[in-house]
Amino acid sequence: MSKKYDTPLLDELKKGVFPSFVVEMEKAAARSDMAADLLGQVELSYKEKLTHWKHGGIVGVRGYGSGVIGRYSDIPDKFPGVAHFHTVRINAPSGFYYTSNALREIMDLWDKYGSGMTNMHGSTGDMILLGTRSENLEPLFAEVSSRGWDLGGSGSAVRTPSCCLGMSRCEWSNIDSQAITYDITQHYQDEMHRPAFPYKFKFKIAGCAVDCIASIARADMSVIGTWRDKIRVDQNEVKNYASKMDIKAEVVDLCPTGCITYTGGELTIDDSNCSRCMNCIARMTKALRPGVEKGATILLGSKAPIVTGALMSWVIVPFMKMEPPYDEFYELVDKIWEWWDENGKNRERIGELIERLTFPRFLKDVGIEPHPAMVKEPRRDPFFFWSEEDIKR
Amino acid sequence: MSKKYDTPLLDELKKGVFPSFVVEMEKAAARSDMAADLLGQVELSYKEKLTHWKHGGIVGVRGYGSGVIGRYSDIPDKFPGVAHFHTVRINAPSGFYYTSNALREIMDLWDKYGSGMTNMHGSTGDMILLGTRSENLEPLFAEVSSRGWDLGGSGSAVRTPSCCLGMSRCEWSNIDSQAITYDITQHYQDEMHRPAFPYKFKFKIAGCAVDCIASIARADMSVIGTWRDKIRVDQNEVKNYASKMDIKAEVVDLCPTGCITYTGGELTIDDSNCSRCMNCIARMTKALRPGVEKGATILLGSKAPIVTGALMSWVIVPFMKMEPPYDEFYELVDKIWEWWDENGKNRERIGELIERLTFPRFLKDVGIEPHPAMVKEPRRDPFFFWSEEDIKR
Amino acid sequence: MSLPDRKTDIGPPHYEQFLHPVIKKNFGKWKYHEEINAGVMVHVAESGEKIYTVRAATPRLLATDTIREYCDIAEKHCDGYLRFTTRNNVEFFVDSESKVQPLLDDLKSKDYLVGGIGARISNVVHTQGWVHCHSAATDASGLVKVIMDEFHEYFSSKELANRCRIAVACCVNMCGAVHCSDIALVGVHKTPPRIMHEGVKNSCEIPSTIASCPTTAISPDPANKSVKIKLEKCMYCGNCYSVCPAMPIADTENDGIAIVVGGKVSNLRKPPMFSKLAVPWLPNNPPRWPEVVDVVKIILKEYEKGARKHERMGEWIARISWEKFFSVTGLEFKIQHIDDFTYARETFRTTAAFKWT
Amino acid sequence: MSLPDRKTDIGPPHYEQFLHPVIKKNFGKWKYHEEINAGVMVHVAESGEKIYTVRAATPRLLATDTIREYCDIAEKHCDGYLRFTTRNNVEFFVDSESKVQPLLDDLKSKDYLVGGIGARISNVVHTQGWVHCHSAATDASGLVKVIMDEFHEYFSSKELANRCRIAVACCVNMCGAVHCSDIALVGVHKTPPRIMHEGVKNSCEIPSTIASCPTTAISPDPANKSVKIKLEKCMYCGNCYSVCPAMPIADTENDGIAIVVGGKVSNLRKPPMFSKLAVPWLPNNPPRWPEVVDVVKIILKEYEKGARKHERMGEWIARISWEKFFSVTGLEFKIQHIDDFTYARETFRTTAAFKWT
Ligand code: SRM
Ligand code: SRM
Ligand code: SRM
Ligand code: SRM
Ligand code: SF4
Ligand code: SF4
Ligand code: SF4
Ligand code: SF4
Ligand code: SF4
Ligand code: SF4
Ligand code: SF4
Ligand code: SF4
Repeated sequence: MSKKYDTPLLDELKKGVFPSFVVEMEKAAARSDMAADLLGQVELSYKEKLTHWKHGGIVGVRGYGSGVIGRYSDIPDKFPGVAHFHTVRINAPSGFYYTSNALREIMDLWDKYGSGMTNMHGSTGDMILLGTRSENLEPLFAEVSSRGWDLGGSGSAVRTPSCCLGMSRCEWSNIDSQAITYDITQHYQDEMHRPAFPYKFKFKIAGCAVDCIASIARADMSVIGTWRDKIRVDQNEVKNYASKMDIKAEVVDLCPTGCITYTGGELTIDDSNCSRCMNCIARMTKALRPGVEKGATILLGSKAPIVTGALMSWVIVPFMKMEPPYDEFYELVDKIWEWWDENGKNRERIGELIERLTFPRFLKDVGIEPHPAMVKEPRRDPFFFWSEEDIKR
Repeated sequence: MSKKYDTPLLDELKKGVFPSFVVEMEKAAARSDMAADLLGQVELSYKEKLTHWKHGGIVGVRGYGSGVIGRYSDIPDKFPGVAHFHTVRINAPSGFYYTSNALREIMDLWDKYGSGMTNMHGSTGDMILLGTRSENLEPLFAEVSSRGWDLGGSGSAVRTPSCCLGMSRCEWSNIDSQAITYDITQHYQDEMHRPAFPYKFKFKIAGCAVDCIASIARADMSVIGTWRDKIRVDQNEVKNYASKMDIKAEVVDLCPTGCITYTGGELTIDDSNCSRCMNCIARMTKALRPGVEKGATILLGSKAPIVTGALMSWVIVPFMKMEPPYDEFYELVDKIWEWWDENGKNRERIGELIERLTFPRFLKDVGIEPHPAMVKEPRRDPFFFWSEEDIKR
Repeated sequence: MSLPDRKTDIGPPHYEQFLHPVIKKNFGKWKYHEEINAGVMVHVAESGEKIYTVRAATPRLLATDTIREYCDIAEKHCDGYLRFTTRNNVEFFVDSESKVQPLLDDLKSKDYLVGGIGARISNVVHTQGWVHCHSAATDASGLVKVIMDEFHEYFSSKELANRCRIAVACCVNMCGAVHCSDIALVGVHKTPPRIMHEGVKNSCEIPSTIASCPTTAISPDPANKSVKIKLEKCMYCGNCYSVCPAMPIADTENDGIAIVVGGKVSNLRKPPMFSKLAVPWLPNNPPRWPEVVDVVKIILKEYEKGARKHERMGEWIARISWEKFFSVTGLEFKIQHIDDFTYARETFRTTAAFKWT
Repeated sequence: MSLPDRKTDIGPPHYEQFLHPVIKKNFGKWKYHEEINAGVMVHVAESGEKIYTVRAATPRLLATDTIREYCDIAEKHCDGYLRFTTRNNVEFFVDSESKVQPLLDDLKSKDYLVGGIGARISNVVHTQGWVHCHSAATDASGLVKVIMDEFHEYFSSKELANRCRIAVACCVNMCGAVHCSDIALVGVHKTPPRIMHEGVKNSCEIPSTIASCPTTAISPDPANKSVKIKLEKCMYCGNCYSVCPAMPIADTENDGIAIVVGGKVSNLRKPPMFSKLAVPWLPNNPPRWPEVVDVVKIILKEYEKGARKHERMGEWIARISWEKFFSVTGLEFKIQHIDDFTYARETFRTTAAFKWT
């Protein structure tokens, strides 16, 4: 198929070593008029330095309030192929593993019902099918769901939980991040597909404090694997490393708590002072391994900067065993949501709400005991509140 | 004179090694009924665990709006000696140096007109004469002022500036903190004695970053001596220290910028990376001395926690020569006050005002160029303002 | 053509069915890994079994045909197994060393950019931009492309002191971990929204529009049954536009790119850090944004030159100080660098100890 | 008895007239100093001249007779020169080593506590308390006395890792550098002010009383021509009482002492630090506040045991972590330790890296 539009500006982005998204759009355009018009409209945006999308209306599939992002061109007359250009969020499998068969199946359906463009993956972790018309949503959904796939979250709902690859291919994972993610996703299908919250709620699960899923920066609830006991040290392997690296410079001196000593070829860790930052383990993965009493730290609240500034998640439960059926975990989540539901304003994320009503109030209301791991440092100004039971009458 | 009241609780505080304030009160009580009644009332406070002072009214000396803190007992019938118990703030000489003659003169006057109790000194740096009656204020003032002394500040005014002893007895002082303090005090006599500000304004001047006057914590404007060039190193003295101390542990390893090297008995400082924190100099005062291009860093804003939390002063001018007649300094202060006067609410300190209207706005209005030394780190959330001249129309 | 029966609330397929047999067998029993080169690593299980991972860059915005091509490769070399990483690379698995080179050769013959493992620049986490979002102040995919064209060697071979995570967000909604990235580009507006009174009247809920503004710049305009904006209060966040589409904020000349640096999310050595502002605004200059590329180049070069082994961007800056960051990069320190937002106070320099620059 | 003519706005006497001749001559030309012992140091000028300083504790609250006694000593040993330090100690100067011992002997014979120089506990910066302030939640002088009775050896002989600066403020107005001290005691209230409607009506300005409340807990009470307080919003700061004396807040059973630790103002090594809450409340138990003394003892002992040379309290805690501070001291971590004030967010633990306790 010959090119529908001249795209001199985008053509500049076919040059260079890195794989080109323009080539991708052209590939899709060769099959799909929607993709062809996408190319045309994006070229115009490049020329005018302006987006040409309209804020989406409410579109979706029957019985679901989420999973589809409505999108319309603001110049549909010029580019009728993108008059509707909704995205469909398909819940990706935990850890983003696929077989070619599974992928092909989805791709075939997408060529049938959509633009042939995808994002592998969206920032939240969905498989994003980019661009289709309202009338195609139902048939597409019937086809994918009948084959075992479902939509992800959007709107004021639980968003598609995601995780690092965890135990599947990483020697450091303290929790089965994939199993947990799968379980949470199944457990909260209703909360995911039928928005009923003040705002979005994201879960991200990392197997260890390396946090390869960036959970601490972009999940309302971050679950990060850790251990309670001692780093396991294999002194023979320490000796092997000694010939390859400068253990003092790369391990001992970079330990943030200064709890490692290395003398006479032996490496000793004062585990009572270790903060489990993972640096030493990452440097000497053959010699050092996380302990065996495993679980997770639960952190709450991160989000992007709108409205009062970016938040990172902070510790609310220092240690929780994360084993099926995860009762303790779900109980906690449910209590938090109940509180959010009661107190949250529209479009107020949990982190913002806690900030507004204060962290101590959150802890009291939700019934969590204060713990020094929750703060970097205690408060400075001595303006604290007391309850009736603290007062002598 | 026998004891006017039984003071069993206070008597407990005559025991112990540290000099006792109760003994002091008794000494004064031996001469003064006011002091005797003070003892009685304080004993009652110890018993009841309650203060017995009333919020002071407006008392003072003619033509001055400050320098005296009014204070009245709330049980004057019981303790008539402290029915009035105002304090008089005498502006202490810079550096708190005295001769015995000068002190005796004041003490004699105080025995004549007051309770015989003092504070040497108040936290702001005044000599505090503790406890007199309204009718004694004028004569006392006539006597002290005729002898060359004056009152300090109080209320919404410039408060008595104070300083470390600086060049008088410290080898590290980069500025003549006493001369500067004296000059500021003289320059702003009117602003000190006739409150006309939104709230109090304090100056504290330290000769170096050791800050022996705690200026960074408790002065609206903190002036801290520093240098622009290189630390002077005497390698011979370095050698002498080598035999007495562990130079690596106490100097090299404690340098916060890691800019010191010590090899072959030579100590080298990469001054371009030195932050002038003073640690190395304090450790090896015979070998290391501040540079010779001296001046001060000006910081603004510190105060106690009421109302929005404690503030420490922060950098507004990284380097200013501090030499008489201090024109640049006074110009800056005047511009800041003008801005404070225009914008400040009642009882709003300069630091709080800047926080409320923002630091960038302060810099623009007052005409100070932004400089990276003003911040620990740049802002994080990309929500910044632009002016008309930054916009393409 | 009848449709199959739809199912609801079944969730995603279980991941286990997609795991390579060696991965499945050694699940949770990995012992260590070794980085063989920028594009290949091996994980060794307690059982002694090994899985070799070969990683290649993707532009994330993928045509179905490209994904089919990945499938072809996976079928040819990896029994059909593959995965994507959290930074949008594609990974192929083989279970013996001998299978690695043929796979690499195949990828090379198809011009794949293999790499991204270890202390390098990996793929750029990014967002929709002009390709799909109404809120975009710039394009994301284009910026990713020009940045990675420039730095591809740091993906496929050259090493840095540590990982350097780059991210792009097309507006301050920041749909990515932009706020905690080593280097991030953010599309920003510089002018307040324009109010289309007709549209506001007809299609926006006025109270929620007013409430959406973090700086309380918006107030009712009863005459027009619309709203008005107090211009000097507006920080161009676009939050009102997300709530009320009749307040478009995009501006062809004044929209641009801010660069923030020094963030991280990992807990190694130093706790996670927010990115901080390096450059408040550079012009939106598609298709190849030369001004942006130049600045990123300067920052990266200084990091490369100055950072000690294992230091992330933010750790390097923390060590040398922000004032030195500005002096070594030659970037101008402007009034916009000084915080005036929620937590401004905590960024003021409350010490007399800083470096001369 | 006629009074002399008053003068105004003359400022303090010029300090120069009070300087010891050796100090005056070598002003700005000091070369180095040496600490001879806890109470004696010598400063050596470039000229080779020396000034010996002998320091002794004062209770700050001084009777004129005591000051005359200092004058006697100064006249006998120091040509009449003396000074006070920024922490309320008194200093005597002699210009040769031979004059030091007689001075010390004299001080000793009068039971002076000589010391406070170097890495020790110096005098306690403090405030008025029940001796003079209407706002006091506790007494300051009494607390200073009992603390220093307990730790006098750290003033006169024993060394610590570094200076340990103790401060006392009798209310949250904090008339001292309490908010940046190694250890500080602060008098705090635990109950809201009581409103004396008659008094409010007659002697307070209602708008400024309402405006004085940082938490907007106060609102008008038109019925009483007075104000009312929303109890759950009041943080007992006493700010309203400073503006309106008819709202007394002092409470004999519930007022008490909070202990904050880890602050400093010097810039050496680490930048200045705020003190942080160690204990939110201990009972006000005059005359000797045993509960307070005990806790300070525990904190100081752990600091003494744990700190490395030159580490201030805050540096020691930063190194071992706050969670370890609570575990080594055995102090209870309570809900009050968690910040809910202006900058609360910045104190939350945004990392998974912390120590088990
Ligand atoms: C598709 C995706 C970007 C991408 O290219 O990958 C995306 C796209 C949009 N995001 Fe996002 N967000 C996406 C991940 C994120 C993330 C990252 C994450 O989830 O890990 C964030 C930051 C973390 C967070 O949640 O704060 C993020 C923070 C936002 C925000 C700011 C929310 C806030 O509370 O600060 C908005 C604004 C809003 O909610 O109105 C937003 C709004 C949007 C909207 C729906 C714009 C809108 O207001 O209508 C975008 C639709 C674009 C489009 O045309 O499809 N998006 N958004 C990501 C979702 C794909 C997926 O499901 O996998
Ligand atoms: C006497 C003195 C305490 C002492 O025992 O030394 C003192 C005593 C009072 N201070 Fe203070 N302040 C004294 C130094 C300070 C300091 C320290 C300093 O100046 O270095 C501070 C902390 C730094 C600061 O300025 O923030 C301080 C912060 C306050 C505050 C809180 C102000 C704020 O903005 O946060 C108040 C409350 C007020 O202004 O209403 C206050 C109010 C008071 C009042 C006037 C109480 C009142 O509201 O009437 C006290 C009178 C007590 C009395 O009965 O004499 N005093 N006050 C100090 C002054 C003596 C002198 O002139 O040398
Ligand atoms: C495959 C992936 C997880 C996944 O589920 O997809 C992954 C996999 C591994 N990471 Fe990661 N990380 C992955 C995203 C991340 C992220 C998240 C992100 O970039 O958004 C981070 C946090 C980055 C940050 O802090 O901003 C991350 C920070 C690390 C670090 C810590 C680096 C540091 O010192 O700060 C290590 C440890 C190391 O190797 O030094 C690490 C180490 C590893 C190891 C060696 C873990 C292991 O033992 O297997 C894995 C292979 C190394 C590699 O890729 O170089 N991985 N890694 C992700 C690959 C993304 C990519 O395509 O490049
Ligand atoms: C006399 C005095 C100044 C004055 O104008 O009165 C003074 C004098 C000296 N100080 Fe100071 N400092 C004095 C209050 C301070 C203060 C302010 C305060 O405590 O409120 C501080 C800041 C404390 C803080 O950070 O909280 C202070 C922190 C220091 C330090 C830094 C300690 C540290 O490592 O943090 C040094 C340097 C050193 O010797 O290590 C120092 C060093 C010195 C030297 C050695 C300076 C010199 O070369 O002469 C002086 C004698 C040593 C001594 O007293 O041990 N001086 N010194 C003050 C004596 C107060 C007292 O009676 O104890
Ligand atoms: S977060 Fe930890 S467990 Fe998960 S992939 Fe990264 S290093 Fe492995
Ligand atoms: S995990 Fe981190 S804190 Fe613990 S020993 Fe290793 S480097 Fe040190
Ligand atoms: S602040 Fe500096 S100059 Fe002043 S006395 Fe202290 S050490 Fe000396
Ligand atoms: S003054 Fe401080 S920063 Fe400078 S060299 Fe000395 S120890 Fe290092
Ligand atoms: S960052 Fe902004 S413009 Fe980009 S996808 Fe997210 S909401 Fe849309
Ligand atoms: S762009 Fe942001 S700050 Fe400006 S009016 Fe809209 S919501 Fe308010
Ligand atoms: S701290 Fe409070 S009670 Fe003590 S003197 Fe200052 S204002 Fe008065
Ligand atoms: S004590 Fe403080 S918080 Fe309570 S009502 Fe008074 S001013 Fe408000």
